[in-house]
Amino acid sequence: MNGIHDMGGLHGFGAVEVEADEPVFHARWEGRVYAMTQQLDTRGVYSLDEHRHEIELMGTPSYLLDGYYGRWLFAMERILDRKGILTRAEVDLRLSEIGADALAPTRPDREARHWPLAPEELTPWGAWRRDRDADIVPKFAVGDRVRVRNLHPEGHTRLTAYIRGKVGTVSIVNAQAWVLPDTRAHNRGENLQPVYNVDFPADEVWGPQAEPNVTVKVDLMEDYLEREV
Amino acid sequence: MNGIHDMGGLHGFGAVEVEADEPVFHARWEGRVYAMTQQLDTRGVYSLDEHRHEIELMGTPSYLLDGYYGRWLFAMERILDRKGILTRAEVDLRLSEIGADALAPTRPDREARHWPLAPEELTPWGAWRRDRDADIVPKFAVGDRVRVRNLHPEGHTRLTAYIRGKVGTVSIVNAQAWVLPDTRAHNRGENLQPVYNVDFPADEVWGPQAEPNVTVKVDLMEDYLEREV
Amino acid sequence: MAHDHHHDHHHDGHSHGHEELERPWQAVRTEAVESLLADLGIIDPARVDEIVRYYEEKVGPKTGARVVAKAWTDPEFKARLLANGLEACAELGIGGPETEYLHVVENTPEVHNVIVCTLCSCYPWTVLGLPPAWYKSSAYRSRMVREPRRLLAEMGLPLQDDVRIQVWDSVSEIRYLVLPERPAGTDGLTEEQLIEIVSRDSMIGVAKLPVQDQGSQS
Amino acid sequence: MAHDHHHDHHHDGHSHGHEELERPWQAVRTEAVESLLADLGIIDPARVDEIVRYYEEKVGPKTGARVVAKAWTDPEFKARLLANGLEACAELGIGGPETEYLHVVENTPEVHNVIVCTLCSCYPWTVLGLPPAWYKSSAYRSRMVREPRRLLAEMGLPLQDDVRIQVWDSVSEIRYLVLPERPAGTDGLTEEQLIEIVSRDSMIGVAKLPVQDQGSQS
Repeated sequence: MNGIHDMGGLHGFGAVEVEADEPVFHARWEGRVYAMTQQLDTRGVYSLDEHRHEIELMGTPSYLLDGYYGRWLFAMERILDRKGILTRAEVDLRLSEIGADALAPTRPDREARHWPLAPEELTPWGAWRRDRDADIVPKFAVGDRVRVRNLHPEGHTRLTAYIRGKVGTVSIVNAQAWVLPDTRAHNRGENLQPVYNVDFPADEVWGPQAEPNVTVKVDLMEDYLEREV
Repeated sequence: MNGIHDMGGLHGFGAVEVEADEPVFHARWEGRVYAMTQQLDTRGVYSLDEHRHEIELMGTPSYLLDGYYGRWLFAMERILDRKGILTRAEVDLRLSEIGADALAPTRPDREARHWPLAPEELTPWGAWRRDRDADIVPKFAVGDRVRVRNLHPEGHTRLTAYIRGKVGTVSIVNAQAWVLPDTRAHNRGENLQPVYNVDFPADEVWGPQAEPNVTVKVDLMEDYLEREV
Repeated sequence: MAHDHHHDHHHDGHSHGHEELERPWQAVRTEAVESLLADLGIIDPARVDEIVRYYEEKVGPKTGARVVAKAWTDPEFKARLLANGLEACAELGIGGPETEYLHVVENTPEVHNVIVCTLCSCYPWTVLGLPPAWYKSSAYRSRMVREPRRLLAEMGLPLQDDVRIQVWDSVSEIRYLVLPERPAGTDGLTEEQLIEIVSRDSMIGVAKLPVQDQGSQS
Repeated sequence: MAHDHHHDHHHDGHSHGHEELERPWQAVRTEAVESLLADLGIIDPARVDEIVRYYEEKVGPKTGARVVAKAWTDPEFKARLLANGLEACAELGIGGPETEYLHVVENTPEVHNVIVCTLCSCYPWTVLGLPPAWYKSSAYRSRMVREPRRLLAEMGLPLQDDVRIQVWDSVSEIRYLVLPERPAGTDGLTEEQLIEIVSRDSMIGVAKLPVQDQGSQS
């Protein structure tokens, strides 16, 4: 989907502010959200594509204001709710009980939910299927000229907007079995395929405002590319 | 500049909500902001290009949350401050006095500001210089194939991102003297030139996700276009 | 986000420093700016009142409806209108020296026109008044150029695929007015009666005019 | 913006319904979710503690520095590293079955590499730990692909125009690590000493390593 998460090339965000002696997590909740996500992933509850797409569905102001781990929290809550594992109503009730400093918060009913997941519902988090590498036959080779397809899917994609329609040269062929995020994010299959790193001269991408002697190198799924003749 | 104001083609904003029996202004302040802007315009304080560019400089969340006339208010305050007509400090002081329900707010010092403007500082609001129409010789004619230049200026432009690099056909030649917003917004001249309406087949713009039988017709300054051979 | 200089509430997402006031912060800031500009003689609040009243009471889609009804009933006027919207409107006393350049685009059974401005919310104020909130919404601005068929259907105007949709992204200072199709059942109506049936939305291009029941007129 | 379902504060810009609490709303929501998931046995809070501690204490740029120092001192390892980052790191006991595919890209006097992820904030956790806030910022993500020269200069790394800049937008699941140039004045350092001078920023590509004063070592 076209949205604020696809930031490459936007103006207006000012200087990059570097924090001295930055801690790994800036608040306790950040570490909790990170580690909870990792535990849920390990248990096969959702994949990184579902995680990322859910974040893309945040309202634009929230995306920009809630913080990096605030986005993760948003994704976690929404996915758990949608999958019937923990409902929004349960979270809201617990929140109000915390707010009221309740003595004994309401215990959630273990039976009233879709848990544990069935084996066929489990999804790995990552995107590399090593056991399927042998099936992969790349369409393109190093040095091939390719044009990025002009795709505007409503759903998830990793095809960044700023290079759509642009012509580049394949510089690396990653001939392993990589999951296509566009389909897995929506539970429509893994569509294993190579990933290419493609070189774009900066002026192909940014026109006359490009800086001199810059190459933008973008990793792209095979389905995002077509041969340039 | 590339930013959230350039919304054409973004996903994620949901349904268009239509309000029944909508008033012209939804609150008193909206009408005041609108009418004050018009008065300042009439007095030559700023042009529509300055107004629009100032709005583009808002932070993205504010742009989306402050409301249409909230954007106008932002632009008015910032431009008045930058031009030395009314400073931010003066507005903040008055705000605090309103907040404190002060009996007699501090009167601003009439001398301590850049007012009235000198004649050479006045700018018309609009973009059409009728008196210069005779100077205009269009480069392109109806039916000409043109490619939109791939420009990414840091400053103001009316060259929408979604048609950069795309090929279309000139459908209307507006051979009048139109101010180039890209330069006037930054007080770098009017650069009078024609405006063309250019037809883009939807699939040229949106690729395979385009709807059938749709033409996107965009008004473009001559400087935004080059002949497609 | 370096530029939200005058209200910090979005940075922390929580407060804007004026929560003790019941009015929206925009109202308070507007009062502060207007009162200062009035103190300085830069703004005349009485003139502000007049302008607000003018846009609330005097300008609106009725003006565009007069243009449309005239075009429906006077083929020569219609020809002049489609050739030069500004000059034709001037014949009806519409516009003035500051009026924007205007193209009138005609809907037919084969071609449907609809107006948007993706970059801000440009709109033909002179003939339609100030735009409705939905026209200025992020949803309308972002979607109309990408998926007009789907969006028009959502807004109550489904169109067959054989109807070509022309989306006018009016990002220059040229303005557009849609000349809607004259609906069936209006043959017996006078120009004055026709004015009453022309809706704002039909002149933006997000609606068609419904067939009229002439039973009571004939 | 139909999807800010769980906190309304951004819609009105003013309140989030929990202002009575001193903690950030994210902290309270996190507590609610964690406590519920723990009640249900879906999350183990003790394991959450462990993971947090692991990322706070055990993972970080020191791992990448080990890779870099080894590459500087062992040409054959360097060749293997540049050919297959993942396998070479495994020689040092870095990584595991879940480790992402890794390309190591070498900076030279002629070519400078820098890493970004415009779409989220992909980063080689295994060798660098979790990314700093600036790497995740809108400013870094939006600007590094469009104006790397200007941004690197702002961040303290001006580069001559004859140095080619390669910006790696790591939007797939392949990760990148920059192999910085070994600075002058380090000939006499041991591999262990070299590890100490390799900064995180040099392995992202937003810094070079400064010339070392070997006076005290020689």
